[in-house]
Amino acid sequence: MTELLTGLLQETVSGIALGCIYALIALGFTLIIKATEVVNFAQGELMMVGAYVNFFFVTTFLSNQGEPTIGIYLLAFGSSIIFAVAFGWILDWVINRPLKDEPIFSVIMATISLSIILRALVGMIAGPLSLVPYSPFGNKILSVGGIVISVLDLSIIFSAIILVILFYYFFNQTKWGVAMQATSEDSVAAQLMGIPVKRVYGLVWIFSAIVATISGILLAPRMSLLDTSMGFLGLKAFPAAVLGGFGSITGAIAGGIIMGVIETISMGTLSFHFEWIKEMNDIIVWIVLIAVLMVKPDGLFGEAKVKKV
Amino acid sequence: SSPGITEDTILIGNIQDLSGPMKELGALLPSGSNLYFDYVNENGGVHGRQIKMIVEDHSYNPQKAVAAAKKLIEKDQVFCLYHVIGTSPCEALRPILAESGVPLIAPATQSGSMSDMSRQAADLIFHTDTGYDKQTRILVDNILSKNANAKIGIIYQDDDYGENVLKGTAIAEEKAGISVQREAYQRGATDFAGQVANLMKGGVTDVIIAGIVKEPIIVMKTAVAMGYAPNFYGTSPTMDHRISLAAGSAGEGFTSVNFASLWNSDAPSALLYNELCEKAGIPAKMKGMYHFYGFITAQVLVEGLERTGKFPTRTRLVNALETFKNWDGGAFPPITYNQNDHAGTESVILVQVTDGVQNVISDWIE
Amino acid sequence: MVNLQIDNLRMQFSGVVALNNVSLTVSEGEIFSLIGSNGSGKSTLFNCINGFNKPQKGAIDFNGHDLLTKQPHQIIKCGIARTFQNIQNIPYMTILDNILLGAHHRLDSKSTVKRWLTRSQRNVEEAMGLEILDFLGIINYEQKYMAGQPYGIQKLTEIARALVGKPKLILMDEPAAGMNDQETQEIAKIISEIRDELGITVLVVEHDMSLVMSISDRVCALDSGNILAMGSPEEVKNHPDVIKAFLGESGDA
Amino acid sequence: MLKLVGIETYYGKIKALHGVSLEVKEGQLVTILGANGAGKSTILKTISGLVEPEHGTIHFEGKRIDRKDPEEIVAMGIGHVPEWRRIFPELTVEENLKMGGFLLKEKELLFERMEEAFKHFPILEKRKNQKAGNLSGGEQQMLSISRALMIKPKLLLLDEPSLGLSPLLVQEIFAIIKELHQSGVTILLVEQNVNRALSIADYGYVLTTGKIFLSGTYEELLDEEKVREQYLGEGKYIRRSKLWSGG
Amino acid sequence: MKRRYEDVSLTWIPVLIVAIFLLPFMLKGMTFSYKYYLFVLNMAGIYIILTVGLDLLSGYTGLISLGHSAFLAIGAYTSAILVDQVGIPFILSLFISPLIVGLFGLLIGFPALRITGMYLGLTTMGFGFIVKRLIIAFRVWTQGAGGLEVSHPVILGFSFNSDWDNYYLIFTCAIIAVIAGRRIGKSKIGRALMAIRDSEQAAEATGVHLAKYKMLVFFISGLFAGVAGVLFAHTSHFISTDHFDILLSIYFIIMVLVGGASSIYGAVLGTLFIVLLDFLFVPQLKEVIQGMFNIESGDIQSLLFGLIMFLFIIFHPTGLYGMWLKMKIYWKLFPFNPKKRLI
Ligand SMILES: Nc1ncnc2c1ncn2[C@@H]1O[C@H](COP(=O)(O)OP(=O)(O)OP(=O)(O)O)[C@@H](O)[C@H]1O
Ligand SMILES: Nc1ncnc2c1ncn2[C@@H]1O[C@H](COP(=O)(O)OP(=O)(O)OP(=O)(O)O)[C@@H](O)[C@H]1O
Ligand SMILES: [Mg+2]
Ligand SMILES: [Mg+2]
Repeated sequence: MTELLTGLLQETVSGIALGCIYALIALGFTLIIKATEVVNFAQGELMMVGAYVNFFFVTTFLSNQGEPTIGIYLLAFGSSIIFAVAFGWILDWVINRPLKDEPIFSVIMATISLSIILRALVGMIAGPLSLVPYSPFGNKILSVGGIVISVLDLSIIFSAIILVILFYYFFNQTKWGVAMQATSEDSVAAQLMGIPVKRVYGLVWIFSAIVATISGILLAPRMSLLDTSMGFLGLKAFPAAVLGGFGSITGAIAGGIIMGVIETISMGTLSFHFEWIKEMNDIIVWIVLIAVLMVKPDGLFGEAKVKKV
Repeated sequence: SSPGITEDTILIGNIQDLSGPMKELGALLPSGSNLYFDYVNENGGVHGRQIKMIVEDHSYNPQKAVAAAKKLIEKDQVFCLYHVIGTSPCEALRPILAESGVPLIAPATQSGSMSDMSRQAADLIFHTDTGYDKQTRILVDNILSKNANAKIGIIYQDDDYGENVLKGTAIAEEKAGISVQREAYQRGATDFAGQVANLMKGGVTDVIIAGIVKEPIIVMKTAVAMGYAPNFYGTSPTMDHRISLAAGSAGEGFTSVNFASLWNSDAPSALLYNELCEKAGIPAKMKGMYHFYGFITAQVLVEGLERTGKFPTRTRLVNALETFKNWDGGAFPPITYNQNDHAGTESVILVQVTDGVQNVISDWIE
Repeated sequence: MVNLQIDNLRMQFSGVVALNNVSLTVSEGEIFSLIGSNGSGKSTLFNCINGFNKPQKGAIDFNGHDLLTKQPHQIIKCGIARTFQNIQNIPYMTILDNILLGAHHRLDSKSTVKRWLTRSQRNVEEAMGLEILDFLGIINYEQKYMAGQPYGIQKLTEIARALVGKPKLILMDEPAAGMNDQETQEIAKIISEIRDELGITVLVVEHDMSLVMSISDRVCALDSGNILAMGSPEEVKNHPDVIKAFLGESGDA
Repeated sequence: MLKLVGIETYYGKIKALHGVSLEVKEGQLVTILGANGAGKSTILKTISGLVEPEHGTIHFEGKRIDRKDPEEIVAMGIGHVPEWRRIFPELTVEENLKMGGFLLKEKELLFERMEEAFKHFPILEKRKNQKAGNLSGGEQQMLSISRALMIKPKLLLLDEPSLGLSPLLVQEIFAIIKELHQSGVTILLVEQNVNRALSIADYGYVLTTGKIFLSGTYEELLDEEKVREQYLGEGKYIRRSKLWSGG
Repeated sequence: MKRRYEDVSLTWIPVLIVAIFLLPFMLKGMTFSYKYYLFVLNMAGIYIILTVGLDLLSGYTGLISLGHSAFLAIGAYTSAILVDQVGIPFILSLFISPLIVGLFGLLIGFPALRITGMYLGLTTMGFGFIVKRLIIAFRVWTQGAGGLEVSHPVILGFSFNSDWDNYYLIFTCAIIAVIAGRRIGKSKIGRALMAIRDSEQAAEATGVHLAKYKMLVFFISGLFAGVAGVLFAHTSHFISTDHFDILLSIYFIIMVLVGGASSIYGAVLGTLFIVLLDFLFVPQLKEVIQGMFNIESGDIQSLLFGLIMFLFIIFHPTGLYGMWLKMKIYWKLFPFNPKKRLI
């Protein structure tokens, strides 16, 4: 019995770590949705770009000194963030601005093609071979009462929580946060309030690129080998973002963690005791998602749109 | 003469995954093949004809593979297809092969179904590698021979690859009267905490990982993190030496099956390979088992073309390949083809990682 | 002869009581106006009749149909059509198609299948819409897309869409909002004609007192969900409470 | 203060304004009249930069503004109450008002102005924490006006502010407009309630299909038979098909 | 009374149909590798049948489906099993299998009664994954992940063996599908669907039974996808779960939108555009570019594809059909934000 419990506990902890990865990606989706109602299909690719850029900086700063030091990691991290800012800004220019007055769907399609372009471009620049990413945490492990967690996972959980708190505060407590929401609802009226709509759009794309880069940097070592297919993780984080409620910051982390825990437990204890679950452990999250949406069509934390006739 | 054959060239078609999940192999395999073709071409070609290979992309989508094959056959008029990667893309080509009579040499998949002679177009497909089912069977036998009380577990990719592996597992189970613990994962999975925990719970001492490159690394790292230390084994796609590089200390002792000699061994092909790599300036990071795999299958194809003679036709190529009898190319174990058997090699060697280096630890096992 | 009967209706939105014990009857062939200050619950009453809101208490009966048990799409079949305060048009359909949407419940599946196979049915359908367009005097707009049309045209299209369903009762929510005096007179005329020529009972919500006074048979004034006054236009207009809560001291009408 | 010269505005290929010139002097209350679809709203939208004129110039306080972004124009002190309310439905009433005061630097000022708005429209205070989208039509209109007044603009563009309001509130709105006008705000008003509008306006323009057709003070316009006929409700009944026979 | 709907299209439709049927002969005359082109056209034809149905669902009704490759899969597997294992004639399967797919459409239409927008998109995407898993689970009939061989279509004793034969079979079905799609779109049903997209309230108030019509359009969309699936299975002779990837679903939606949503011709144009771009134009361009710059990279093809699509969207956000009709306004609000008025 205790064995079952510790097993479940261990899986929950691993699930939370996995869930925080989904949460980070979902947070990226959420930011853009909140201000523009656009679902960014290239979110996973932004993350992949972040991971590659960070790898590039680490190797550049390293220049044959063997194992990188903390200083090098920090330097590379900082440079990657600066890159993310520039990258987000460029994306706003190439995607969002030309399509500002076009239907949301054009923008969504543009993000789909962007994802194709980014995967190809990174592949061409970095070459087809996968890379062995660096990690400042190595394979270090923490163990508390028989429950183990890697330091890397801990850092992921930690960053997810910090980022969620930051953005939650930003969106609910600051003028700019509310302005972003207003912009997504009616950009024309927002302009009439003096809200600099273009800057708002630019800002969310930059935020989203930063979040993506941070998650890419943290995630790459966990993926063991870095290649462009990392971008497809974006699709895996979709159900998490939707479960929490598109456009809800708390929803992003809640959805992510729920999905992560369900995934690990269903692949672990559940399938250990029920053989047939093995056959379908990848669809359990989808079944849960559909079931939840049937009851709460706007996700756990999403709110139904008001419409008065 | 036959399509794809001119005065001075033989045109062959290759369909790889250049933009999908396996695009790394899409870069390595053709490069390895071209290394050998260039060598042959420099030395006068095959009966005076230069070999030219066109590579198309299918991004691991069977439908695209069919389109690519149609293009190669109808538009580019290739003589034969060679080294198409992936089980379902290869399977999807059967109708076209049957319709057009174009042979497919050395499909780059170790699925046992490729050499099933009852299937459509089987007479046109010449498989080289030992199938997954056999590999798994051999692995299980080997584990049991070392430790009769071993509790075996297997982590498999839940698709056609895994299905092939499970086929072998079932046979081995029946033979040895044991039961193997099965853990599935989905293509593209990046987290194996659940599966590893289950293996641990099941008291498994020997784990076979039927993954590709990333999965064994993550599984072994996860196991280390959970304080779980069984013996790890892998099927042939895990024979790449970068697994041990990326897994670091977690990958120590990892044993994989190989259907050909190691690329850095002193097998004749390997020696030639390293020499040619040197000459062509192939970067060190490309060299490895996958690159070498492209090289040695090219040897099989060239031998077949040689035997086809001065006036090649597709039928003649098929007939020529069926004359292979214990042919030793220098890396593969001896290959025999005849009308009822297009399976190619049937045996494997085991390779173990010690101190981060792959070492052969067995003879050819049938 | 009672057509619509509303009894003790109460509608509450988490804290806000939008309708509080509202009872009224609209008789067949009447033009009945609802007036009231902003937020007094007029549109909510429409939504209750129409089935969009389900009141907590009360009853609505229309020609023997208990409307509260029915869904909006069934209510139109009982003969109640409506227009909206916030225009609800289909922007990328032509005006004619927008109007034919209102004929939805008049076209059965047999006629739809017939339309797929033959041409004549199409003319039959279009004739329905054109007739109404002609009635409202906007026939030359039929092939225009709804998007970008002037506000007045959009409002008329809504009315046309409600009329083409051949209802017995039509609910109009602020038909003259955003119209100038000339256009308002025009709307007043249209409303009278709807009753006189098409024989449809009209229940209308309006803030423009000149319109209300000139066409209504009876008027009901609402204030924060309660009925303030009901009766002939003159009576309501001179009711002290109505003047205080709605018209203002100057009695602008 | 505001000067439009030869403005031509298009929606795609549709020409909505055919060379409009008008002027609003500091402290004036100017009104624009015209039938449905004449282009009144388009003039306001062109001024506040929501649509760009193809030809012509707009000067505000001597500076040219016809190529600027709306947010810059707002920051220069032009407030715009758009046609058809356009409140932010998912935000609460309070948040809507805060957005109206987006350009205000001090927090105190924001709350002060908010109090002022609640004084004018007490119902808004009651609905403070409700989503604006759930408000009744008239309540939304009140919110829309209060929102634009948050920054106390120098020039206020009002597009049918009395739309959907009860007579009592229409009086209130006109009282507010008058009050603002007296306190020195320049106002450009578009209204369907022509009599009312003209009675408080210093000057009026009459627009027909994108062109200025007449202009003058209330008295001057009153003398024009056509205006009386068309807009002051004194005309004979016009056949419907003619009235709405536009495009 | 003057003829309403000056339907110019009617005059050239017969000409177009004749042209479609003559095209193979032209191709054969022009190039000796016509079979490859026919193969690509066949694929486009199959996809057209599907996207017409998808357009009714996503374009007209605004119900986003990211699971249409699953419908295609169900159609394909059902027909393969019915014909090859149960033994019913192909022609019968061409009618029965779509009905079964339609029933699955109803199944997924059920959540759509409550779920909308991108939430629905994700629900249907999940449906796609579930279907894939079920196909593998029913390995007794489907042979699991290994894939299934399928017989040639046989109608009244005539066996469709080549791309040439298939072309006529597929395009006959495609033409019927397009005509049916247009008829549906221009009738009472089409109006009701568009009303549901733009204003559910207006729809309900005019008597549209929302639940019924949402279910109906899922059913209809399933029928179209089912026909496409049957043709897909029997003309490619081999199907596996790898064929019906989630990316394919995304491509289908792109096809509809690139063409211009809520126009059947738009769906046709969009499908042709994407398929031809992907299979003919981009590979050609790649060869040219590789010849010019000597780039050796497998990614160049997807890069070109992505870039062309991207530029197209930036410069023609209203889609091909909009471009064709120069009707920019047609599409402006669609579909997520009917609130968002023009300025
Ligand atoms: N869905 C809702 N949630 C919360 N409150 C609501 C909702 N709908 C209406 N209300 C409130 O109910 C009251 C009545 O609204 P209603 O729309 O019926 O007013 P109205 O009489 O039509 O006013 P107007 O003339 O301004 O349109 C308003 O105060 C409004 O804020
Ligand atoms: N977004 C738009 N797209 C296309 N045409 C438009 C658009 N907005 C307005 N129009 C057209 O421009 C012309 C002028 O419209 P505008 O809204 O300025 O009229 P208005 O005088 O304000 O009318 P109303 O009294 O109805 O408010 C009209 O013919 C209208 O159809
Ligand atoms: Mg109302
Ligand atoms: Mg206007």
